[in-house]
Amino acid sequence: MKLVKVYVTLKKSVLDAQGEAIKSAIHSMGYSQVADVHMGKYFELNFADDYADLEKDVDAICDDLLANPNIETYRYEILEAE
Amino acid sequence: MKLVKVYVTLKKSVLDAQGEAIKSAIHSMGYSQVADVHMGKYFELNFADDYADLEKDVDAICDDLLANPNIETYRYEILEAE
Amino acid sequence: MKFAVINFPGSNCDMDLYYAIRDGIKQPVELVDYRSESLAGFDGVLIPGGFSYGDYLRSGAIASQAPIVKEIIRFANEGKIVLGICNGFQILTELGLLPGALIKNEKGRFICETVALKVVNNETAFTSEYQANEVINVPIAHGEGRYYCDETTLKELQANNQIAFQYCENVNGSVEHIAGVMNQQKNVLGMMPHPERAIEEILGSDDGLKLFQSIINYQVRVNN
Amino acid sequence: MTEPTAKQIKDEKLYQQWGLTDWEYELISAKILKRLPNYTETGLYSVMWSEHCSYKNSKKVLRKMPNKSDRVIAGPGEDAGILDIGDNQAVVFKAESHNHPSAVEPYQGAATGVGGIIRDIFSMGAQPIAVMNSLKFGPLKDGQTKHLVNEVVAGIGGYGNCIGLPTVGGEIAFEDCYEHNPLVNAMCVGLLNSTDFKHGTASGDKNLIVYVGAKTGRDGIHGATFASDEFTDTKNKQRSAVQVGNPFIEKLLMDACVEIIEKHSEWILGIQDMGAAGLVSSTAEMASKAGSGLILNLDKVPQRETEMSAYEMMLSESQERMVLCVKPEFVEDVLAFFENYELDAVVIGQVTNDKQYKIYHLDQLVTDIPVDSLTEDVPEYDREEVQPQRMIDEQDYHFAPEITDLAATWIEMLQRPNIASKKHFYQTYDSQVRADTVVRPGSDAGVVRIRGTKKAIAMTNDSNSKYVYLNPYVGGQITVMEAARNIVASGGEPIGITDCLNYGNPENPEAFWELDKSVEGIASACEKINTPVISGNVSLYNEYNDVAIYPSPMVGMVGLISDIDNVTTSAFKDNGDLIYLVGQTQDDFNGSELQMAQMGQLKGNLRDLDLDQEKLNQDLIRQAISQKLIKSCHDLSEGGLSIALAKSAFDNDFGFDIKTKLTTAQMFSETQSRFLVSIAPDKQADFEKMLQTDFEYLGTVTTEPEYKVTTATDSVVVDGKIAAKSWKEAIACLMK
Ligand SMILES: Nc1ncnc2c1ncn2[C@@H]1O[C@H](COP(=O)(O)OP(=O)(O)O)[C@@H](O)[C@H]1O
Ligand SMILES: [Mg+2]
Repeated sequence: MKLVKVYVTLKKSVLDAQGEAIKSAIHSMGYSQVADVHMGKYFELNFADDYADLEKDVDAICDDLLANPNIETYRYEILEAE
Repeated sequence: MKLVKVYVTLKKSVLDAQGEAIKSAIHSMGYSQVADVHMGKYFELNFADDYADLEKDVDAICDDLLANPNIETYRYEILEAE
Repeated sequence: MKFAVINFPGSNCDMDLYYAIRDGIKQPVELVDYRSESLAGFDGVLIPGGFSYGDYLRSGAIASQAPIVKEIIRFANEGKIVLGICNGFQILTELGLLPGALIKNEKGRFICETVALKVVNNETAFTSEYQANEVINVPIAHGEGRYYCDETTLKELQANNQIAFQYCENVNGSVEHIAGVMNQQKNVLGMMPHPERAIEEILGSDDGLKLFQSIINYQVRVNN
Repeated sequence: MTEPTAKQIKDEKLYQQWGLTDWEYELISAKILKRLPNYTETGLYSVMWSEHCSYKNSKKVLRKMPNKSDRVIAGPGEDAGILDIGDNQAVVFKAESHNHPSAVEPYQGAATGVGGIIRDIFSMGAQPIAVMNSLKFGPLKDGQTKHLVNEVVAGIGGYGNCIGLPTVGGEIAFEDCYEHNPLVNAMCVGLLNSTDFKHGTASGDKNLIVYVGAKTGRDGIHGATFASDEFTDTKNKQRSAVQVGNPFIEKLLMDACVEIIEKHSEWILGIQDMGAAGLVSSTAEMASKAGSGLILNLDKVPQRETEMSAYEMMLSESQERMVLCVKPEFVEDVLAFFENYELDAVVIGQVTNDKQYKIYHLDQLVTDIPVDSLTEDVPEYDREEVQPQRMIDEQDYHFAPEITDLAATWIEMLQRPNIASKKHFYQTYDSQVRADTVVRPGSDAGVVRIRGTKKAIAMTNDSNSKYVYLNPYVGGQITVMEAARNIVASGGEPIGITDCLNYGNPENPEAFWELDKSVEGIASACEKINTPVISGNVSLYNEYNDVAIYPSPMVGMVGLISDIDNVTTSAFKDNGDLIYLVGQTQDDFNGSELQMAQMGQLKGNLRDLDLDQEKLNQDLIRQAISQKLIKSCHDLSEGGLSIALAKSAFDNDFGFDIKTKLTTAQMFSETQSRFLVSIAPDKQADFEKMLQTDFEYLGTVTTEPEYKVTTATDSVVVDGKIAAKSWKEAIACLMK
């Protein structure tokens, strides 16, 4: 089994409304040294081991489903699943 | 600057309805070899460098805000921000 | 009986609740700002529905860090009446004043509809005006209203009669159809349905009125 | 990036990429400025002179619409129109399209469409009380369209639910022509508790310009020209124009603006939202309207990104921002007021009396142009128009349906996406927040009561582009009258409309003819029933690879219900009630849903609409409602009588037993000006006596969900449970 970890984040230029709200909550909790907060999505996908073209398919799944290319970017890492 | 990456995932015992829905969407796209999908949250926090007790504060921020201990767990890594 | 309706940034059912108290059961009521540090002088605290902080991060998570919550916790621990509706319920679970959590609806979508609820426990400060097992019609409007708790917690809830309301039909996939639960002492109630939207026939139902009347009657009994 | 010089812009004709023509550029440099505009200035002209901001192609047509009545307090020209509803109260409303942004990024496009129209309402000082929407998509066949629909619906709900305004009505239609060019129109209605309001003006030398709300980023730069640009495959890649909404901030902004205008009116001279073409459009319009000039200092503008150019800041369409004009002696109060709401508020400029528009950035004067040249000097175009050839060719065609099995056709029609229940979508909208909604989506118009009074506001969004395609003039009239029938059937008096005019490329003479004639149709209908057009929006260039959408005007109508006891819904109420069809039925099948079902295309002309008859029927229904003669009322629209009957029966699981003179096919005719009503048996004599128009007694409401129908040609019994299930589940089934 392969474990693919996908990280989807907003493009730098896109407003991160949640990150902003979380940042001010963290400040109001007293941690004023937090300079910046960004929020994204995290996925873990398990793939069968004998997978032919894993990267190509992960790219397609990310492009078409997990990330919205208008506003988000993604990266991923492929690991051996325990 | 320190960059803290936080990963929040649902506890195994909590049903991951979104993960399930994404899995069936992936299957209907034709990638039937995807065995399992889990969805979580991903945060990037930037901290000032001269931070006294970084880990303690990150723990507190995660416990009190970023994760709900009833249903979620978290882990994080501390990196040097570029 | 004097009520406080807590106003968090983004709360949007605060006025609905305010009017339900003022016009529905004709009791004194005030909006209390989330930055306020005192609930002195109030007999009941109401946490309204809506989208505090836009429901960002998790519904209710950011509100549970606001200055007023210390007071709400004190108030609850003193055995006084605390009612959280919809987002208010989510805030109460985030605060740990109620067990469990509210997660995304089973079908993943927001649902606005008037649903049938069963009054499971009618011997509480919030439900005494209802008959046991009475079925009432109350609107819901939520995207994250699926009640979740683990097995052990569920057993405790049942053993201690902490379940106040159940959905007749499980609209959102909640554990045991749970629509509203109380703390052990039963002075804190959280519920996803909106009784404050069901206090006038012209709006479709007045079945929510008895919930507020129950609170008043309970207070009268306590005071005597 | 270094900006091109003024000379480069001219020599390399860079202005063309921004949508300015050679002639327009010449006009700006030779006549208006008498010098070459620099990079920032050229950008300002290109966006302010776009169709979206200037209406340069449509202005002449728009003037045909009536905009006066005894109730009108403000009409076109403000952020939204205002109508007096008595007791020192007024209703404020407007609709706006967000078609292109929604095609590119459906969730955010739809969400920011809702956010934008809400700002137009509270910038008038009104408390928004409800929102609605009108959506058009391609057929629900492929995954891509379903995804688009899901995302648009989620975006509308996501914004409206979060900000806490009930979505009380709307419409969703599906036709081939919208497959690559969906329409997303949103409307907002507000209430003003005093008949004074704040104009969007910046007047008085040395008064200050205050920026409030979200920070400025590079969102949707050139969104306005983009919205007026035709769609092609290649432009689909133009993804930098995506704006992202933040309904949480807008909720704070809305509450703050409503409160500051209500409690501290004296602090503020003018207020306007930043919509299309953001900072430049809002500030230039405010100054121009007041006959003032303006100095802006962009270094003061709250910024989300670094190293933004003056051009980017002026054109950014970042959401949730407002501009205020404030007297200097109150500026500290104003800033403190917004700070208490945790909103950014800063002084970014000052009013002057020289009518110049001056912008400083990084201590340099980057723009110095006459303010009126951005708003008043825009050329107006007189476009060529010709009647579409198809109308001439198909003039005498009459579609004659064939129905061999009434029951089967009935069920089939109930399942058609344009007719089937839209609950699958609208149940994801909170329709009750604010606890004032008396009639939720699912009846004819949405109804919201005015707390503390006996009054209520009825509202509806309507369009049937199939009719407009076949005959723009009659189709335009029908659009207004269908909206009016919805209001009337709900117990209201129609008092005014807003519109979104969604059309193809105005440079195409046939498309322009469609625009012109349908507006004439809208205007004539509005005149007939005294519903002025008090606001609206134009969206042209709705084409994909040169194929235009149907001409698609959307009418948003508002009605006043003076006594809340008159609120009427379409659902049958009691067993034994008598059912009547009011109005005359003819063979009107061109443009009908039955034609689409049987023929798969639209063809033929429409019969002229008799406006006198239409008005008479509406007046009679209103009279019957106010005399408490009617228990349910439903207007007849797509699918005709059979569909209206079934829909009236569904809510309370009733059946009916009727006999009609109509033929079986006429059960689906879409003749205008008709209503289906039910009354209590003891009201029969009074009702028939007052009904001075064509009507037919059909039969009775029954308890068993069985539809027993005898037409002139057939007799059937339809199982109401199956009918209801077909109608209720069709959409959810298609969306799987
Ligand atoms: N189709 C129309 N019918 C009537 N009025 C219109 C129409 N289109 C635009 N208007 C009016 O023109 C003015 C400018 O509209 P618009 O540019 O859409 O407003 P905004 O500046 O808020 O985007 C508004 O007052 C609007 O009501
Ligand atoms: Mg505007």
